Amino acid sequence: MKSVLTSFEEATELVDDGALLTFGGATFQRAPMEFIRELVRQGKKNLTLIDREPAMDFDLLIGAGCVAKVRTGMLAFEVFGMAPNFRRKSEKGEIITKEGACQPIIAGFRAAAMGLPSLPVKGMLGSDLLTISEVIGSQKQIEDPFTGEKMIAVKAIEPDVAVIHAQKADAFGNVRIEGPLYEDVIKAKAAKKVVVTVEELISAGEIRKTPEATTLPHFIVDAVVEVPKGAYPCSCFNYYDTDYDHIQEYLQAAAKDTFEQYLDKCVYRRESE
Amino acid sequence: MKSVLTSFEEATELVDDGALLTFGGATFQRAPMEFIRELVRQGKKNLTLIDREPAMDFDLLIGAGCVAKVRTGMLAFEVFGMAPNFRRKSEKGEIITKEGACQPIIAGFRAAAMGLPSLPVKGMLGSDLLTISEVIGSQKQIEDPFTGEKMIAVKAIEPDVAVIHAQKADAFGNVRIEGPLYEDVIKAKAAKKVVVTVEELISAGEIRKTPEATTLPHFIVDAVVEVPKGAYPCSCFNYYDTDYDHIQEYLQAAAKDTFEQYLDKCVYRRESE
Amino acid sequence: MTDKIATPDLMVYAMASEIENFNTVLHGVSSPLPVLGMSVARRTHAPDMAYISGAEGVDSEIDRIYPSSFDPRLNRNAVAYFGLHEAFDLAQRGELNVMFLGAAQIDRFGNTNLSVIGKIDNPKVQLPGGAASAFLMPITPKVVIWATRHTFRVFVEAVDFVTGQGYNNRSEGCKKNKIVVVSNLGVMNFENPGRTMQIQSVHPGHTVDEIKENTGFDILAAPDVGETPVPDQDIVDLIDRIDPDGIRRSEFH
Amino acid sequence: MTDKIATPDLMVYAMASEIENFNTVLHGVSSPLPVLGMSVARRTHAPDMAYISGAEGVDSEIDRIYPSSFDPRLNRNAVAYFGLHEAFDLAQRGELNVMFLGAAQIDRFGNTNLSVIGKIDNPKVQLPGGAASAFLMPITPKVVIWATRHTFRVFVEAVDFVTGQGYNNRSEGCKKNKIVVVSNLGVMNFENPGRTMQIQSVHPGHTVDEIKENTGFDILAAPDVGETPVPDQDIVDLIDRIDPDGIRRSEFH
Repeated sequence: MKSVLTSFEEATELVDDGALLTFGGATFQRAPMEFIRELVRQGKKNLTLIDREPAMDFDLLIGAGCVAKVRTGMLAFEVFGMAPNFRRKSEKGEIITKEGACQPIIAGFRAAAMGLPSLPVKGMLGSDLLTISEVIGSQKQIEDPFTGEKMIAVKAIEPDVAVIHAQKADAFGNVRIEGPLYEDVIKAKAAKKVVVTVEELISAGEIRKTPEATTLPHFIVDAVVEVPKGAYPCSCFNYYDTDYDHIQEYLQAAAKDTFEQYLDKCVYRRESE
Repeated sequence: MKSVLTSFEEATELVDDGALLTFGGATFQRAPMEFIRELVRQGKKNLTLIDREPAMDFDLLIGAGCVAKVRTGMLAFEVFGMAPNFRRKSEKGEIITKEGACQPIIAGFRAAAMGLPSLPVKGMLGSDLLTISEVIGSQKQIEDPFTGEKMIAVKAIEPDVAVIHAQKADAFGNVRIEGPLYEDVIKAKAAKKVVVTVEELISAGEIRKTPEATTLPHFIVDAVVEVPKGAYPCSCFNYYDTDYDHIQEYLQAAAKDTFEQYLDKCVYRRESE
Repeated sequence: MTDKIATPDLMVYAMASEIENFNTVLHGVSSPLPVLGMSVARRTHAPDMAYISGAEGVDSEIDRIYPSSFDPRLNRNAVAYFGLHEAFDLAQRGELNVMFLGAAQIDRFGNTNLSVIGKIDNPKVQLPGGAASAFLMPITPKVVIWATRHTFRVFVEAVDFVTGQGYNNRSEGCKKNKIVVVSNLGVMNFENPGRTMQIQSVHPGHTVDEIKENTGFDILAAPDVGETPVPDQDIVDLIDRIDPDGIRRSEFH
Repeated sequence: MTDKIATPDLMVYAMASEIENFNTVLHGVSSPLPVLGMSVARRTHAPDMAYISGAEGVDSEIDRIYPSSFDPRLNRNAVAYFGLHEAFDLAQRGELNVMFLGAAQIDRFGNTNLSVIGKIDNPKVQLPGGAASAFLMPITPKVVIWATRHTFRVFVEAVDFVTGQGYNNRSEGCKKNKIVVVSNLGVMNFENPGRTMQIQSVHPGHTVDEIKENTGFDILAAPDVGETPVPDQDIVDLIDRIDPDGIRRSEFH
């Protein structure tokens, strides 16, 4: 094992303009928000974002102008409603929206994690989402070679970088995600590079006490960055809950056309005049 | 949740003559040996056994005349050498041996666990094992629908019953496997019925304290039987180590043509005259 | 009729009633009504159901809901974690019995739209997306669609985009499945030879005619159309206890 | 030449030498020599290798080996568990660098047989089976075959059954890979245009001629054929400490 402990700046250098990214967590839970704010601060451009059910993580990057394309199963703010920047830019044609469905997106990650060019799934037949996916080239109808059953082959999704916020890791990249895992382990295995931001660094000795608690072994992790409160305002199980008030503040800013002020205050941390 | 706590006798009734079975564990680790001895005592017949790398579990059932067909990646006694009953009966043509390779067997279980009729794998090309698998109908060369890459589709393997020995479970079938999992979770999801023998019953309240430690949730488990020392002479991590002396005793009995006496002593527990 | 029961509570109860004991049931994102419905079912007529949360907990004690249906606090005292990809595998095996899904538009055949108002490549309104709809609708034995605004803009002659498959010509799968629609006005099913939407029951205080007027296609009434069953006060109290902040009412604004 | 080093120890050291630092390496079943080789490599020239055990532990402290290579005591102080199906996924991604495999027969092209002596449907000797060979040989950048009995019965003109693929016409995959054979007499590779087995080094006390006499086909000697490097005493001591019962010698009886 060798140390992959990295500074915030070095870790964000793994993300090139135009990269295909996915993030850990789901909606308002354990998204790597501070890393995302750093991507905004660094002015990353033309990113393609892909995930099953993201929320503020995607919308913030979209709102800050970092994103060219989005592919999700659903992108909204749960009971608070639509994702404001996603909706606005998508309707204006300022971003390209390729809607998927949760299972094909998960299956695409799984295919890449398994080292397969594609993976079959059921369902999808009769949905216009299948039609547009066939046009895009991400899904194809096939017949199972044994049963002849109609299946949908989903093309592997191999993100350039998967960014995951976790509770704990050692300096070598042995990572402990606590509570719900979502598809984080699958995403990490699928991606070319894996950046993990953590609430807390622990020693390898501590990791060795409960190997069954390690969710990502070091050899699939490229960078570990210590970022306490790194998921805020999303939750980080065992550390803090979602700050739903902050999320509503975000939505109000977007609704009132004061999103730039939100960015200044909460992302760039510029003094307001 | 409803109780699936079962007597040993009821649990073995889930195994019909002629059934397709797989077992938890690998070689001498956490095989469900006491359940297997009960299958012998009940005189089960014409079983088909499938697993990646079994050892004494398969050889005992074969030696006791319970088995018609075997499909494995490898069946041997690790450094102790060949599996004596498997070798003898296979060479005499008394059992049908369909050799697989580890990955296609795992992939077959995974396909069934995922609800897919088949799953692609890499490798295999150029091996005579692929040729015979194509004759048997368990593997087929395909081309990936996106890349055209040559792949091997492996037909799903859905055992009638998966029998797994675990450390702990509650009466509802929430199961904790400690230490290496092998493919036990995959096998349980793949099988039509799942029988779990456990060292120790614990309460659902205890299970609820660490849900992350539950490896099989109740809704995929059909029967739980309390069987302390249920893996003996194989190991059960955190409970007991492999009794390598006993395994050598077994091999000596098979070598000296005193296997019937071994069965009397260690399986039927008949008094020797 | 008992005291007037609020519409969200009626809907929760109607959704709970679609679950049978021993069913394996999943809810997804943004699903306060399904979470409440599943919780009510498990504490009343379906104590042995397998409850799989979108937050990944199995058979958790849902003592409170949150604005996110993935909030890990929903996993309190779970017996296990079960990831969405595992639940989807279960669905592919035919072992997920009931799923709850939303709809921004729904047509007479049960096709739902959660993708776009207008054209997919030139959206008038970019909707959030269908999540698991396109995957689960053809393969899940029972799909319960909830719709909090029963108007002719939601219950439309033809959806702008088929996100989730109803009994359409291209989806063989759905033809075997049961689809139930629970709206703020009534409960609809498709239990007739043509597999078109019909009114199964009308919520207290509403009428068949009111539903027809607010539906953008010619909706039938089932021959045995009746009134939607009303929850007892202890169930209403239970719903209130689990959702003291009234999160369930957020979709009704 | 130093003091005489026992053959199993020489083989362990030769196998360890095939691992480079930062390699991700897996061993399988019935593998005392690979376990020892990986342990030696990790404690000497490859401290940063990723060690994946067939017993599922990652980077465990191997303080002792057991008759089973899956013994969970091999996972002592592991940093993680990593299942075989996960390791196989890694192999499919091309990220498993080195694998150790056995052979009951091997031919000049590196094809191995672990399946049967005689015919597959009428075995003279039913062998245990190839385990991961057929899967891993075409897709793993470096495959190390160990063979404890270098005789013309093992190093054969043609294997009775191709379990693991060498540089055969039907396996494109292998053509890119490196195959190394470590026997009780020497180390062989295929680093020549015809991709046929050649002697890379001879263990101390043995000769090229001895290897040729004990090989069932016309084996070449590499132009730079030399003597197999001998481990230092501290490495021999390390091997002894990890295997005090001499389990590594079991394959040599």
